[in-house]
Amino acid sequence: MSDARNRMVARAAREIAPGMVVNLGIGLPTQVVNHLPADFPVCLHTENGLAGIGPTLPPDRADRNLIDAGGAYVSTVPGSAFFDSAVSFALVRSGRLDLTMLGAFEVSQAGDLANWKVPGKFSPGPGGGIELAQKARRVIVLSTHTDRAGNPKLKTECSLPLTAQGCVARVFTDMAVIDITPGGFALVEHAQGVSIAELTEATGAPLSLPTGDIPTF
Amino acid sequence: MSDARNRMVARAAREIAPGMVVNLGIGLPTQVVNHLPADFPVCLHTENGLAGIGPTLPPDRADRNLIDAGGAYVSTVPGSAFFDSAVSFALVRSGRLDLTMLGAFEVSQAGDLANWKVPGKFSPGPGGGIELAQKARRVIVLSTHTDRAGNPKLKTECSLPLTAQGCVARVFTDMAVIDITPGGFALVEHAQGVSIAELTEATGAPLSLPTGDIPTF
Amino acid sequence: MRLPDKTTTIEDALAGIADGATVMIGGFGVPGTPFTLIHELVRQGAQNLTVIKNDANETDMGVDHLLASGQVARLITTHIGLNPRAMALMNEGRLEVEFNAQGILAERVRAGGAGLGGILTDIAEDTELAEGKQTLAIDGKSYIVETALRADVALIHANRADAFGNLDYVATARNFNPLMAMAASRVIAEAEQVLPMGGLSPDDVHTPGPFVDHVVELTQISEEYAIVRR
Amino acid sequence: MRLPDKTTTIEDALAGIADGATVMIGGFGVPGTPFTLIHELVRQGAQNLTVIKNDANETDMGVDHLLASGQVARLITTHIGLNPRAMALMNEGRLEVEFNAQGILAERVRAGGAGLGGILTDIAEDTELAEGKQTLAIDGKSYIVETALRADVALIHANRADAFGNLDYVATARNFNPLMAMAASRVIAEAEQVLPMGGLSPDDVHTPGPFVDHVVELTQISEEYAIVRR
Repeated sequence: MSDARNRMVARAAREIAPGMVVNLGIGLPTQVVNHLPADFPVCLHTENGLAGIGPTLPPDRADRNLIDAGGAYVSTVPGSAFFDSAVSFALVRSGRLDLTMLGAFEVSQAGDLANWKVPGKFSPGPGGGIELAQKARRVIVLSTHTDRAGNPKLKTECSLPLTAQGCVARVFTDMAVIDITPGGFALVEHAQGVSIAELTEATGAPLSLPTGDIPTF
Repeated sequence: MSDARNRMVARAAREIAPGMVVNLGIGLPTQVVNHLPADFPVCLHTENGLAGIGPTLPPDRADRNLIDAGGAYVSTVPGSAFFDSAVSFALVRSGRLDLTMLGAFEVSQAGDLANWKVPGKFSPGPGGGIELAQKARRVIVLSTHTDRAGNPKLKTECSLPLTAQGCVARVFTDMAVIDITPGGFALVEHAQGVSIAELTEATGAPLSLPTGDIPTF
Repeated sequence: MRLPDKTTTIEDALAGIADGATVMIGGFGVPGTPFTLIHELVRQGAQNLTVIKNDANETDMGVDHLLASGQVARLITTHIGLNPRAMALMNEGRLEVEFNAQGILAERVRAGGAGLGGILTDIAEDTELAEGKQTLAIDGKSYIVETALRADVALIHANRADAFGNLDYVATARNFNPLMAMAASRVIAEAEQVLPMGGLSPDDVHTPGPFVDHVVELTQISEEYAIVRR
Repeated sequence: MRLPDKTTTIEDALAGIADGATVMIGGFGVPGTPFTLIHELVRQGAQNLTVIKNDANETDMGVDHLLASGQVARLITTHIGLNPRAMALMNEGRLEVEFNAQGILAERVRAGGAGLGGILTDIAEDTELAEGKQTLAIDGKSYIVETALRADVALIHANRADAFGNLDYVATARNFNPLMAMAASRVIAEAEQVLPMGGLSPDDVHTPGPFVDHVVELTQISEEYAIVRR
């Protein structure tokens, strides 16, 4: 992982407050947990039926029946509980999930999220993403700032099919931390070595800047 | 219990086929189980969350946490399972309950059942009776033939608020076994010592008679 | 990572329940009724409550104390036949009683706990319980719309708990408890035994900890929990 | 009273599944997928199936065998991203795929198992998944009507079973299994271990026996059930 991405993930870990129930999506979000202190009081949820995820295990120590929703072999902690898929999403939809961190294809300035379908190209299906995006009390996106072709992922409007409307509160990228506000994208922090001009150029919608010094990560 | 009622209950026990899942309501229906052989293969269900009811226990041997829906202290058998109230009625509504035997205030010739409310006099609430009556694959009523005042409980139409419409297949009383048919009440058997004239007199709707000899119980 | 500790005192667990609150209470008859939490709700005295419970217990037991103290304005239930006070208050117009088919009450509570708006059912379609309810057709068949129920507070009786709020129930004391434990903004569980974190097998937890806000250990099992000798 | 014995051979358990049947299959990825029952369904050869399963497994595993044999006309699912064959068949128009939000698929199956007509939800309300679905307002808020799903057959993978069909599941192999085990006319469970009647604690049964029709003991745990080394 690049240094900027690593700092972004470490910065994102500070979003997790003690006592929260948190669901971390596949990819970058999963890495966030590595930046929490070992005894940090948090309950990690995975939608395939576990509250209280423990460390990821290598194949030779894994349990064939114990995976997270991304298919990684995980473990339990003291106080973990298993449950079925209906209970797992009951927890999400009824407001017991304090925070989710998700990947994104696109995020709009209104906080719309698209992350499940590229029509005609890639349609794996939504999995549990719609409910996580729509019902977690706080939704944070972790993503590269641009796609592989260099096009902005932060846009005035999503062009891809939506996962959920107006759900995203904050975006962490390798270039910046950006809030979704009633006025659109608002810069909170920028990555070391990334200029405001570069950032504005790489963002597909207006980006409002804070007054005064802008912190870096 | 009167001799006729006892014979009725014994006769009703023959409705239970091997392998059935059965719910027996409070009162006379609960007695039916006493007339099955000790090793009869049947699963008794109670709506407060148990499949596989074992014998009733006296207070000095009872478990304070183990009752049936009527509040009697019961026990388990090998293979019993406990579950919550949602699962309990999922079982009933999805067609897994082969048979229920219920009490009645009134039964109409169309098979309508009233057994939960006497307006202005007694309104305990329906409990689980509506779902049992509406969704068990076969609904049998066990009741006295007439009420305490001697009025017929089997009527052309129910006058009391319904539990469920057209649900009753067969009625066992202290005077007769009567089927609900498209043509109304049809006599199947009559109690020893009860004449057809007495039976017709005590029944509040036309009663069709079988051809040939009428069996007694 | 470790899981947070939710054990507290019964006074703190129930503190601040407002007048007019909706309170779900587990139990079917004696088994699963949180008698100790109910006594504390009486002591703290919140008024004008809507209570959601399968039944009204019996004289001098459980919900009957809340009826006697006049704290209950409305009762959403399935059967109150064993509580003469409940039936009398209802007949006198001093207690509003809403009857539900028992499994439909269970599903409405579960729907609230599952973040749904409601369920569609044909149960009670030909009865007075269906009167005034919305209906909707699917493939030509008509269903009644039964709306989800949620509460401000749920009072739960568990057999065992761990400090994170994982719960199990025993025998027929389960009944409505795991459903109500999903369906309230504040879920308070009394447990006959509180175990260290990890004391319950993760496969045998009946209510997962994330649903539970407060865990109170019972210091004694009072007479109300005992065998009823009628 | 004793409880009836439902143990049988795998051949008899699946015999007579008709062409055009709807088949629910438990599992989320490898855990909980009834690989052995799926092989028997391939062997017996019922065609034109509608399969309801969370995912399509991976190449040469589980549902992929049914896709390879051309037995599946329609797949109701949430995510098929790990199965290239499923995505290719869908893109070629040879496999009809209906995507659901994962928890909504769970609720639709559960609703079928609970004898409900459907559920009301706001999930996916702003997405293409909501297109063409009925809506209904409760207290001014709009909900989507998600219809209940039932199947002719459910194929279930359990950890342990007793002869009556009480089942338990282990770890994340639970997932959709207990829901689908309620929602089919014929429920067939493969179990890693079949215990004598009473071998499971009544408090720790995950699927009560009355929902289950046939119990098949696995004589071996094949490679498909093992750790996936990518």
